[in-house]
Amino acid sequence: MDFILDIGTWISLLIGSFFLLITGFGLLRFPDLYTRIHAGGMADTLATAIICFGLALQSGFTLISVKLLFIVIFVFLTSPTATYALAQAAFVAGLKPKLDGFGGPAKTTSTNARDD
Amino acid sequence: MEEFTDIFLMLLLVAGSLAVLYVRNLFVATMLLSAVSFLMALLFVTLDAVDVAFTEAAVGAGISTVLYLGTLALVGSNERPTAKLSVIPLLLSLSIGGALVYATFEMPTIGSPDTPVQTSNVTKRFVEVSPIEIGIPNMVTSVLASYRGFDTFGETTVVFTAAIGVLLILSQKHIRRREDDEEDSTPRPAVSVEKSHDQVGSPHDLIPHVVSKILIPFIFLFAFYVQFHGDFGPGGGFQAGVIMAAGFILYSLIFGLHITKQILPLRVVELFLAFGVLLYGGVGIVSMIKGGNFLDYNVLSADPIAGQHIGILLVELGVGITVTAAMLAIFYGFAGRAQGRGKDVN
Amino acid sequence: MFFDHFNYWIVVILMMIGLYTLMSRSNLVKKMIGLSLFQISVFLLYISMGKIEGGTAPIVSNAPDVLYSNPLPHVLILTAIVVGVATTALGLALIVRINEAFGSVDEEEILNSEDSL
Amino acid sequence: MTIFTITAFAILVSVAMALARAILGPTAYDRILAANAIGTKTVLLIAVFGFMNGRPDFLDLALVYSLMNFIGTIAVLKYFKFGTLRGGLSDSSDRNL
Repeated sequence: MDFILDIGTWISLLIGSFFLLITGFGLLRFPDLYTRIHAGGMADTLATAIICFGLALQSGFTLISVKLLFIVIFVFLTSPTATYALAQAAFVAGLKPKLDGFGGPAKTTSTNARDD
Repeated sequence: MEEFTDIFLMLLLVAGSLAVLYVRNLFVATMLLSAVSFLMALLFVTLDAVDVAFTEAAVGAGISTVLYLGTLALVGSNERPTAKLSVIPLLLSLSIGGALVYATFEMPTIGSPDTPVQTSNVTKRFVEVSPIEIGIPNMVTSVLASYRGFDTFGETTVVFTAAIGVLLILSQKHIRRREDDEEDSTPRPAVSVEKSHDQVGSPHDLIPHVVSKILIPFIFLFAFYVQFHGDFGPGGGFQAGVIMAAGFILYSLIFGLHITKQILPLRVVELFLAFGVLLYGGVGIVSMIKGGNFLDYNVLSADPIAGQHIGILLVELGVGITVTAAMLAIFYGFAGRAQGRGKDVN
Repeated sequence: MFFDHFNYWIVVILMMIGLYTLMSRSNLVKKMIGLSLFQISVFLLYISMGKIEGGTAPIVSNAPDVLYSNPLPHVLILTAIVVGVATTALGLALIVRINEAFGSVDEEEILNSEDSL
Repeated sequence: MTIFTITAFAILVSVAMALARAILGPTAYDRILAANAIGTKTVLLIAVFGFMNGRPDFLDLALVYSLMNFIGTIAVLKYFKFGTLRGGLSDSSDRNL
């Protein structure tokens, strides 16, 4: 039984790490803010859920796994909200998405959104 | 293996601090400082200081970011570029740093068990005797509230005084030094206010509203948990106070300062500010009346350990109330200051 | 061993960055940020000293033969962090007032306007 | 080399990449996003560190981190949208004051 749980932890932590690395690459390599938000907001949340699931397998039904559940719920609520508010604020401020190949001009920054 | 994570973290820390030094936009510097603070708290976790990491996360990454933003909203976020490389400060800090690095070679190895810090009798007492003598598993709490109760009383008073100072400085009416200085030379915040007016009341803010409404009760519940669970795990009055204040600050950010002030007027905050310190001092006075020394909790009950529990509970409660009120008072001061510059707000 | 004193060097480097920011930048808010960096380096110094190899956080655990890190530096720094943010707030409040009185938060500009009066 | 160490390194590498994005910018929103991402990864790293050291009962810390991360992000966005921390996020009733 322990062996199966260990295997489960290995698999879920490895998948979670994979998603985290994808997040990092996405943050670095995507062309503009709106695509980067997908990396920073969505992949992160998924990785949190998967890794916490893997850790909960190790702790069993204790207070620890309840706390892990709370963390997942909390991140699940706040991280998308924060990135949503970010995207909305950026859009309102006039930051245009990069639309290569879709007819729109490839304009990434407006005058007042750039900070330096 | 674990030390490599430490080293990696410390290198990230240095990179972040250098970036803080070089960016010209103060807003960006604040963001980077908050990231540096997160990394520092992480480093505290790896160095076994969970209580400190708790505090640093709540204070450094949360409250102080909000405070810097409150300041930048009032003074503008552009730093005037300095024309020349400052040679004398560079030489001075390099020479001081060089001397200190030279001195570190005489320092004991990190983590070795035979350093004076680890072998001192005080440490032995705290680590070996305190769980029996005080009866509390978290040694940090027992040292903080019982052995070093005087010191913590002093720190609480400093927080109290600082909050009073901020209120005194920022509650004054706006005075210009020169009457002829008509136009406001302060740089505006990054987004012009007129722009945001078009979007005021947009239904897209519904999501942060609803999510915060769901979260805020749990934040308060969590603050109480941290306050009263501080004897058994990381936590205590300082952390709980900051979390409690953070709940109110979130409420204020989402629903507006004036509504928060209707719920918790500044007058009430000031009362709580004083009440916490008085509660702390009162425990000391009661223990003197009962025949012990100032802040000697043993006499508070027939059983010394029960007495210690009562004393620590009350003292931590006093700290928590003062810290909550102090952080809120400081936030009110900064966030409410914009009233002095009416034309900039609307 | 090369890494025996690594924490101390990082502390010194952070302290130098903070000190240099404090001395070379004329913007007062930036000076406060430099002061915060300086503060953080001191925190790290204390906490590094309390660490013990193979130790664990100073909260009693049921496992046998546990080695606890020193709780005293943790207590000192815990209170120092909260006091630090309170004093930072005081400094920032003074900066806000200076900005209202002089219309600038730049040290040199303020000194120049003092001279011209 | 346990699975926890591997995960910790993966998280650290992605923190480094997020820090690079925070330093590179180019817009302020990118930096906010990067700082927020660093916060989320920190939460995970604390959870993993707890299991790595065999004392996983410090998960309260991770909760505080995610909470502060959220508040910090909301504060920054509010500063950016309105230039002040005073009014509500979506109403303009502070004009009445």
